[in-house]
Amino acid sequence: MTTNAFEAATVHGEMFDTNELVINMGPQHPSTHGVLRVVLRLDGEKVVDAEVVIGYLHRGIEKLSENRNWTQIILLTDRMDYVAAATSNVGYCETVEKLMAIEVPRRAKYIRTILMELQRIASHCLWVGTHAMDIGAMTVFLYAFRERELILDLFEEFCGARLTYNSMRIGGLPLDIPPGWDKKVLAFCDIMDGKIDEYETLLTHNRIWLERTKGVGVISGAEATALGLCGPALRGSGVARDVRKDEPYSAYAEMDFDIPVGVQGDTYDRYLVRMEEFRQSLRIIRQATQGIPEGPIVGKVPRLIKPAAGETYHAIESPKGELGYFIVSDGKSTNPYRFRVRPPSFCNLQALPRLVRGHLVADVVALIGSIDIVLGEVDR
Amino acid sequence: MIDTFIIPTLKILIVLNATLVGVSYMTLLERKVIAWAQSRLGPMRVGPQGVLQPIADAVKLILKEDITPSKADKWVFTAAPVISMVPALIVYAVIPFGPVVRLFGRDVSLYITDVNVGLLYIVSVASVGVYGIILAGYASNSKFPLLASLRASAQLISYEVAVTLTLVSVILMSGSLSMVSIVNAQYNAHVWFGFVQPVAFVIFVIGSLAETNRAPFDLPEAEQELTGGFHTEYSGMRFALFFLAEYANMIVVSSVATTLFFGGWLRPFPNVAALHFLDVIPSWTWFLIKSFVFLYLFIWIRATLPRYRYDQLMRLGWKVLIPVAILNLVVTGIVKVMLL
Amino acid sequence: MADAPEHAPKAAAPTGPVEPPPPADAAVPGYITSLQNGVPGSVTQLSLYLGDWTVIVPASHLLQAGRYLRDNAACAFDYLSDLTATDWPPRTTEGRFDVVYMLYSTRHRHRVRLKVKLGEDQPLASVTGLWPAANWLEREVFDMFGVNFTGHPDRRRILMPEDWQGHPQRKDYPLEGPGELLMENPLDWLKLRQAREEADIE
Amino acid sequence: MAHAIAFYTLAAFILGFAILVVTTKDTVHSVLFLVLDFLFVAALYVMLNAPFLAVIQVLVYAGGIVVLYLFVVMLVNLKRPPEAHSDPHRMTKFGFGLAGAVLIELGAIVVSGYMKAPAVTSPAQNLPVSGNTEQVGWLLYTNYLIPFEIASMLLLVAMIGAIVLAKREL
Repeated sequence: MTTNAFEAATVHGEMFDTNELVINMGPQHPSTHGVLRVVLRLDGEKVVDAEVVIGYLHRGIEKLSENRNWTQIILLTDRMDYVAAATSNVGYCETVEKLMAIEVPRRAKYIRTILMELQRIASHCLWVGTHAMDIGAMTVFLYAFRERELILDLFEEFCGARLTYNSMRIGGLPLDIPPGWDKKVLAFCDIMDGKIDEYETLLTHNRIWLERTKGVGVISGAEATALGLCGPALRGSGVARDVRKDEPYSAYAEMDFDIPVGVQGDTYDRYLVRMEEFRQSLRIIRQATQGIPEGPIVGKVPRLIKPAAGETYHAIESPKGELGYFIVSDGKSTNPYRFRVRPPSFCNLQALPRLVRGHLVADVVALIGSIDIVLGEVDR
Repeated sequence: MIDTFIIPTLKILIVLNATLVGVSYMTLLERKVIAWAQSRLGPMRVGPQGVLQPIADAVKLILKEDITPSKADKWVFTAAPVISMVPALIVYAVIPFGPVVRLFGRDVSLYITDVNVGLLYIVSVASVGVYGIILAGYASNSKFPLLASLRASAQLISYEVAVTLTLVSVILMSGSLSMVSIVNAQYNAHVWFGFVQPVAFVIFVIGSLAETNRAPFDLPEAEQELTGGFHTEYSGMRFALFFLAEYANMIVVSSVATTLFFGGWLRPFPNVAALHFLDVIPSWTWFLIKSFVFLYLFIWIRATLPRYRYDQLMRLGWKVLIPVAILNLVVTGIVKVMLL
Repeated sequence: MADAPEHAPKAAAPTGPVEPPPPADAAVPGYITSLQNGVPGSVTQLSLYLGDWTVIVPASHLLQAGRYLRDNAACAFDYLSDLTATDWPPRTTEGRFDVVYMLYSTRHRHRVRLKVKLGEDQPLASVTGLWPAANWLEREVFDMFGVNFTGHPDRRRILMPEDWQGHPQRKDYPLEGPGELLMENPLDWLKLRQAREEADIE
Repeated sequence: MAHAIAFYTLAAFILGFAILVVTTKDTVHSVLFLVLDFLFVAALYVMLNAPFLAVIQVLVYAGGIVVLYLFVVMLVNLKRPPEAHSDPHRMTKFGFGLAGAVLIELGAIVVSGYMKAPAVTSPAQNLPVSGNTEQVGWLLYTNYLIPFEIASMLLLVAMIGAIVLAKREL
């Protein structure tokens, strides 16, 4: 929210300027994936420069969290990346567990892993649907939502909610999995296998899809790293950076999976990386579901959660990228002294002006889709 | 009196009404077909299987408030939807739905008129339809519609060239510009032109997708990029007119494709006497069936393909379709001269 | 806001984070010793807590230390994963802010945390030249804490509206309401709100 | 009789729109009146039994060329104040003089036309083909072949020139 952008849109935006056209994309726009505003400076249809204006969904979750007790915050983390709420829950709980040195039982770790990977598939479903829709292939959108629905059903059975789950507790889980749930998860994996092929049939070798995504928004690995891109957007540029492998958390150390990386660093590679992540996630879910150990689901947690004074940073791999929590406890009050989220969408969105420069208006929506942002997380 | 005035008036009324009803049911068909492609049901609430949905839509659109933006060019803003609708309708004047038939003891032709420049008439009237889109974009006094109208005019003009060139190859085959003569020429040639002119046919289909702003060439109304394109600022019945014009144009294009490439009202293998029993089905039904196949193809493509980008669209038009169409035309001419 | 002690947290306000020095037997990682040798005076304090190494750097040495950590082959911290700040209003001697840099090396897969202690009006050199990723992160810290980054290419508010008063994540900023303006002059705030509403209607 | 009424009505419309084209303030409106004018001229061609010419008139002028005009007019800066449009070097007297000369020339043509014998027989009547389109084609590729070729050469040159001007970095 800046005067610069505003002035650009009004003062500069003389409607019939033959040199430059300033276009305000959003905050109400069908394909900015929320209340994102992009001020585009166009030469014809070519983007000369872009400015991203955010903050429309700012709810001050960091500030709020500093005034809530440690358990209440779990609920707030749901509201950040609302298409992958369980992942945000886990990230927060693990950070607090690290602060309090709580040992989480293996069973809880396995179930968390399953939930997070289901969540990754759900989030990627939403991504592939909206990304394809932005490029005009609307059928994929409905196919992907069909499968996302199955995951939401699984979540509903597990915790009763479909979007904002509040499904973790510090030290473990609130509930054990319902009987037979693991069978359903495995059945879902079998269904999903075929459905991924279905999306790929519609897109991967489609000539129009190739033309629209290949060579669009190319970014080298070094530049992507410097710009702070994370998750599939970074891996699409060939940097094999995945928190699940590099700094294993939950049960990922015991899982066998691969990290797909791209070569060119264009939209198509980012697409391929995510498509492969679908399959890797299924692989992890299968391993974890078949190997859920018996045991308790909550570790030894004191009745009053009040970590000793100290600070820590803990990151996990959310579907969007590195989701980090930096939490400072003063050891005196029952709420965190400082609660900071490192939102992957925020850091990815930062690269948008760099990616769109020199491309056409139509590529802007393709690129917004390809970095996969959730505005709830960008603005917090 | 009856022959010169009443019968033509009746024909015009029938065709107009049938077109408008057809257009509104086209929207339902599209929603249903796409819904089936996407494993959902589509409209189901109004009437059994949602068959009354178009009527409900029409009522809704008529009752909706017509908003004119305060900074719009009011006259042009109002005229634009009409300008795009009228050419879409008057094209039907020369489309032959069937041959001359005996009806109530009178020879009645199943077309409104047969002018000897019929095909050119269609092309030229269609070219006027561009104004609706350009003016809508201009008059809205808004940036997204303006960008969309620029895209639209560039797209329509470019693809018109390719489409017209394919029409010329058909004209070479038939030796006439009259729509009725083209169908008769296919009867005399014992083959539908679609089979002798496959290249022209493919270019025609691609070009007509682009000319009717249909996916994958629906750039002027690309919702994801231009928030709805040239009709962003339109609401109510004016918006509906644009919508109807698009579907009316689709029907026109399908009818033209049927007439030029698939024998119009002719039944399959019109010269094979053994298939004479097919004549039980009236000629206009054959025409409608064939047109329906094209319409279905249009919808199918929309459900399947992503959208082209503006520069790719232009490249396809100018660097692929037009050269191929010219080549096809030259080859057709040479073959025609050699054979005669 | 600093001069509004009546709104400062009541319960004995903490004066800073616990930065336990590493135990004597802990092996200091190579990149830290390398930094200590490469940029003398850049490490004022070391801390190890829960396995995270924190290096406290004086504000004057931040850019040098950052460049060394990024470019030195043994360190190769090419990825700035996070940049944030913490506010400790009662801490007057070392400055109220901790500006924290989470660094990561995609090559060596190790992490380090840099921390700069900063007074309220003290400027801090921007690290956007080293890690472009810092651009928005520094803007957010500026927006939320009012840390003055010098040499930032585009120093504006990012999440809050441009005309917002105050810096919401400071500890003395009230949790609810429109901020210090309401606290001090409620009538002024009402007038301002009315003016804004009228501007919106127009 | 009906023919005459139709002719004069069309002529009135054509003249009316032509006046509107030059008097309207808004350039886009003026281009629109030009389109209407072309459409009525096309109607006139239909009356003169030249449907091919009518259709081509609509296709080429109304549907093609004026769209490009509209393009240009929409894109140039129209929101300038009226002072910006007035040209200090405008040669009003010269303009009126030129217009007068053209008017006299037209008048002379009309008058000399009346003086001469009734119009020469239309060449179409001696052509080996029937049908409007065929006749136009026949004439174009026989009697008027050289002007036709020259015209197409001219257009080609113009097109190349336009491309060169537009794409300097080609």
